[in-house]
Amino acid sequence: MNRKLIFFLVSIAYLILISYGLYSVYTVEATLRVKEPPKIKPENKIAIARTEIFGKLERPQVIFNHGKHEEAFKKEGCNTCHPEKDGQILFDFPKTVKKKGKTAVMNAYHDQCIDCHKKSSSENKKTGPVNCGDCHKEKEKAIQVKYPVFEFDFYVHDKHVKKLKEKIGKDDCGLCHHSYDINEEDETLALVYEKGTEESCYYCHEFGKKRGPELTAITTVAAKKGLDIRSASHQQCLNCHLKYKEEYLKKGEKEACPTECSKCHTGKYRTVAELEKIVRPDRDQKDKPFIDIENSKMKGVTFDHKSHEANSKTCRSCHHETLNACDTCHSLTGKPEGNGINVANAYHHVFSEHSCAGCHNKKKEEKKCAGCHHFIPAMDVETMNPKKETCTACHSGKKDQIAMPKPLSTAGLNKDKVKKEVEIKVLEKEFEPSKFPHLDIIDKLVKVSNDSKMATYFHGNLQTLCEGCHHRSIAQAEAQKDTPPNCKNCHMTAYDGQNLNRTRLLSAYHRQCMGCHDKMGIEKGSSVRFKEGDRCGTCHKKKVGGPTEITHIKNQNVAKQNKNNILNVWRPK
Amino acid sequence: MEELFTYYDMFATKGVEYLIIIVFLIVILAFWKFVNMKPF
Amino acid sequence: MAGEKLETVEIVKEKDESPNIKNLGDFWNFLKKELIPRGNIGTPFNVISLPIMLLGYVFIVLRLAYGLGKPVTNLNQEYPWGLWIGFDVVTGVAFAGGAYVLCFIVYVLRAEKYHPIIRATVLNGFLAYLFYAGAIVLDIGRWWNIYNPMVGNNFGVNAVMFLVAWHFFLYMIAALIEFSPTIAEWLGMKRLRKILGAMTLGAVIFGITLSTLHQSGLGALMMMAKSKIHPLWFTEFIPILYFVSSIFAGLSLVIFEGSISHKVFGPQIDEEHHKSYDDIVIGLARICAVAMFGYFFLKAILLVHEHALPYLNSTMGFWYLFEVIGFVLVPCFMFVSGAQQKNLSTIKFAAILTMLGIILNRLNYTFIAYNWFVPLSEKYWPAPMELIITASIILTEIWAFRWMVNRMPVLRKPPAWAIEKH
Amino acid sequence: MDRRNFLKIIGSGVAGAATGNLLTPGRTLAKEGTSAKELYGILVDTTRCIGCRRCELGCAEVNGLPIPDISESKNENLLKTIRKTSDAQYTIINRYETEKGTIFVPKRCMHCNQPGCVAACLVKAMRKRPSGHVTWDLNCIGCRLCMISCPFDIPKFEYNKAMPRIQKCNLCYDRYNNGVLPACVEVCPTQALMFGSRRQILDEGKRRIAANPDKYIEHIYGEYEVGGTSHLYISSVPFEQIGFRKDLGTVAYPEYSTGFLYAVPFIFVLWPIVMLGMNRATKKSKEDEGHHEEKGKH
Repeated sequence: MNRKLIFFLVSIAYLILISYGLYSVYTVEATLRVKEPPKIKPENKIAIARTEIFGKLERPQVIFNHGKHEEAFKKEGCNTCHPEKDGQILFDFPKTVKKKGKTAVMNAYHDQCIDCHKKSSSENKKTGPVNCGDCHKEKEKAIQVKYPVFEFDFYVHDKHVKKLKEKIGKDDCGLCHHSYDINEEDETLALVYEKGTEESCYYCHEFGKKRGPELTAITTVAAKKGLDIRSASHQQCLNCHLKYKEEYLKKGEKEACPTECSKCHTGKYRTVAELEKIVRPDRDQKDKPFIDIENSKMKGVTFDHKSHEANSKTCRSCHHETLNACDTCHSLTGKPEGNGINVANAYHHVFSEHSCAGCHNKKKEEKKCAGCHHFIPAMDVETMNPKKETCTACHSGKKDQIAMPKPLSTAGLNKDKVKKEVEIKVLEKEFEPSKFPHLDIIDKLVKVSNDSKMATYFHGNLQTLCEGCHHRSIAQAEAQKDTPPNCKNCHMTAYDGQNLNRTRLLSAYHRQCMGCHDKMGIEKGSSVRFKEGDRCGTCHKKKVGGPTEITHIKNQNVAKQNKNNILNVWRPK
Repeated sequence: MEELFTYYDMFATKGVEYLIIIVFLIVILAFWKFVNMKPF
Repeated sequence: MAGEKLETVEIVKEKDESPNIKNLGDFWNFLKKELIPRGNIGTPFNVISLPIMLLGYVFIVLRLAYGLGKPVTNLNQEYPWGLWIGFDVVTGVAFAGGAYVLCFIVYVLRAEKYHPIIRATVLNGFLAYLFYAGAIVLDIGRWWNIYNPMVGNNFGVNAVMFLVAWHFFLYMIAALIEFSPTIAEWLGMKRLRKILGAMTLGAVIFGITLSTLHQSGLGALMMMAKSKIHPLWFTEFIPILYFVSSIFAGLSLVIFEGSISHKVFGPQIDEEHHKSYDDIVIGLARICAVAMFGYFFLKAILLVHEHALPYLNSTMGFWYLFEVIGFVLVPCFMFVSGAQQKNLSTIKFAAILTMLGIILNRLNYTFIAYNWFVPLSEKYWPAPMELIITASIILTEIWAFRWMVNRMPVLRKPPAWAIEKH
Repeated sequence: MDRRNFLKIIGSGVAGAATGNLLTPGRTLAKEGTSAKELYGILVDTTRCIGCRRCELGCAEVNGLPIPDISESKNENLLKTIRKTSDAQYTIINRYETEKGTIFVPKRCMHCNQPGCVAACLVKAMRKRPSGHVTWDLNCIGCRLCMISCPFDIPKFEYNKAMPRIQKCNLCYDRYNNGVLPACVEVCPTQALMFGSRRQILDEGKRRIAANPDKYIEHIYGEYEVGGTSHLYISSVPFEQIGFRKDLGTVAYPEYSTGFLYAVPFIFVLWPIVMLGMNRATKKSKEDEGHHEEKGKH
């Protein structure tokens, strides 16, 4: 009897479990892909995890509101929390760590935070939490606080120069810029400043990817002092800012000498265009240096340094962190300082941000250039026998003079040879012939080319633009022929049985046209257009017997053809 | 540019498996006794 | 068999003189005589089962006419296999496993103690194959080609399905031979009985080998669904799991079925069998328990081996644990304790739990944990017609079972002339 | 084509059983280079596809499937959802919004070098042709194990027909035999699809990647996946972003079933012997057994 009851209850329990289990299993959502941890706007908050010390955390990280504390300790000053060393506040935390090791650091953190909180609460002031859970919040576990890197661009640089000048009456770059004399015995005297040798902070304060014996020596010292780019720049900037903040506040310039995180780390960066007007820092560099590597095969290049300054955001974007001339580190054979890259590659490497060719290729990816250029394979020194003009464009060998070709114009075009409008009839079975505004496009391209100094310089003559579409067509040869350089001259309508990879006419058109439209961001007639569902219509005007009708007809045919084949008969659902 | 190559240790679990086997061998003794216990 | 009507249990007195059949004519008359239903017809069981069966047959016709898809079944492109394979075939075969396990115990290990139930079990197994595995014909889309694996010139010898098909086919023959002495006794064919009796051991051993292979083979069918079955369930050792689980699946069905048939056909069973019965069930319970114990540890090892531990802490993980603990470990100990206290009701309850567990396990492989990541809209669950057809198949099998038990010396003692010592 | 093969099968009949078809294992051991014949396949350049769905049209036309309406209005709604190939469509185009903008991806049978569906078929209805095409025949019994065994969910079954078929892309096998390109390749307006021997298309794919390393990611989907496929994809974004599974592994799917298959003969030999032995061994211990029963009784 009793046992019967038990069985009954057990079976009920099982029934419930089964039904509930089935329900939940059926409604389970796939967990195949992991989702991004949520990012929050870093409003002067800091995520304290220090995984480089603690490794895997036992408790969730702490989202620390730095802004609040800054507000609270206005009077006391930063050194209440941050350690101070010979008048310079080092912006790291905790103030004092007794000895090495995880636990020591952890305790230091807890002591410094909690003690202070306790203290101020005993003085019954409004203060922060003292219990674990109030700082280590489970729900903030996955949150990422990322501060965008601050870019000390020319605008900011220029501003600092001016301000400091009016402060001290003369411009003293030594306030920020310094170099480290590795041979100096006395540590305190090792930091020296010498005009004209300014470098980027990254030169010494960014570790890891540095080359050359001397520099590595310097960086090791910097590393020993824990002056990576982050702490170095904070120390450098903030100390100075703190020094002058007060008096600017008196003057009523609230924005001057910012000390809050979000003031500098805005995530907003000035574009080249915005920076164009700013005067670049003068490190007595030449305007048009003549680059001529001794006993190199190529003629020298007169390099328009000035215009390139105007077209780049930082010096670093060409010179790496050091502001030396290229050939100091890149010799004909390559040296360790230059990462073993020889001078030819240093200038011509296609995929580097620092080389000429690389940077120019980046430029070619810009909307207005990419239309033509994404079809043209990138060229570097490894390209077999490039045209003579291609090299001489830069390697003129003429010292101190750059022959700027005059802007292109369509004036000289033979109007009856160069059609105003071309009709393409390849698909005329399905569509009306599509009209191709040949001349307008040329004009457009000419305009684009003329707008950019670089384009004007390298395109040279109108023929270059034609080659954007009429690739592989040689001007002289075309001149003699009386037929225009049609696509169908090379691209056959059918597949080439021998070489299936050869582009046939149909795809040649579509890829050329649509590719260009895509790259130049011309919505009309680009494959982006397919989103809106307005597809062939943009280029091919519909005609009777077009796709829709054809679909209909074909459908009937299939149905008919299937009728007499029982096994293949298809029945619509 | 795609995911890095990471070494996947296919034998990572062997140790645990052997542990389970040991546990099993011990438990089976008790269980066997339990099964063959004289019915009361 | 669907035509014939049921009798309540009524004592059939020992047939001491069995029919002597000379030619087909006699046989035909005899069969006609036997086909006539006995006893009263309106028992509740019939009243319920008969309409369901008939309805099922109608639906089967529908399925043949309109194809597999809706409205007959809910199968879709995501779930090619549903209830008919998952339950009828895979689970049904697992339940039929009792036959080969008992044959092993009785004929190979000569544990005479279990001899009284061997015939019922073999008959049960045979019918299970005939009907449940026969259900595959319904599920096969192009059933008119069913002979292709047996006849023709393209045998996919590399296919697991090929093995399974052949093993089904051969095992049915083996099971038939194992059972055939009973039929011979029923028809009173003394010579045939002798011959067949001699063939038994061979048939048994052949049968056991086949069973080992196709029980695991059913698991091996799932091997190439690696990317679809949830990692907790998919391992390279599915075949072994299937084989081991088929042992206690079959035995617990034997316990369950035995307990029922002892109620229904009680009067046919002679005294000493009745006496020994409890002992038999307890023995079976012990075997089940040990098998399940081993199975549980296999599961545990594989869980680690497949690096599947992290998945445990998820909905599927809980479902998995529920299956392994709730339907393997718990019944395992219930079996043991039941055996300890000689308490049949506990054992029966455990048996039922085990069977449920097996069903869940097999269904997990075929459609619950299979393609577990597709949205609910594309998930599969059995359609009513599917269920009814399944039910009607099972009921038909029960009817056939009952018919044979009532006619042939399955539970009751074989005729005197047939009792030979082995 | 179905009918032709069908007749062939009927014609050869049982007699054919002896023609060594049984003796040689059915799995195609196709390795490039070693065999004179090569596997043929298609290289899909997802950066070139413009989602015009002409391939769907051509495919349907050639294979006697319902012609999809690829007109503008229809296209829009269709491309909103991620579709799968169906029993009425061997190939479909999906649209994915990725970090590199809109990407269209044509999907069809991958024609694995070691197809799971072929290994799974018990009547060789699924076959890996010497030319690499994976095709379906009418002697299929419709067990649908191929659907379960396909890592890419390609074979589809006609559930709503009294005489159903398995439907999947066969890389236009009959067209190939007549020396014609597959329909989808034929009609593609941008040559996003390149037909060729696996060696050729693999080389071509690598060449394209090498030529514009910043355009493509350095991975050819299908080069190693599930033991290599004859249908290759190159893309400008990681493949999981355009609906490919990266967790399929590089093991050919048939390999997973070998463990069992190879064990079968051994068991067939060992079991009978072992059990005969047991049977013999237990013979002597008769009274011992009786003893046991005594124990069991009380």
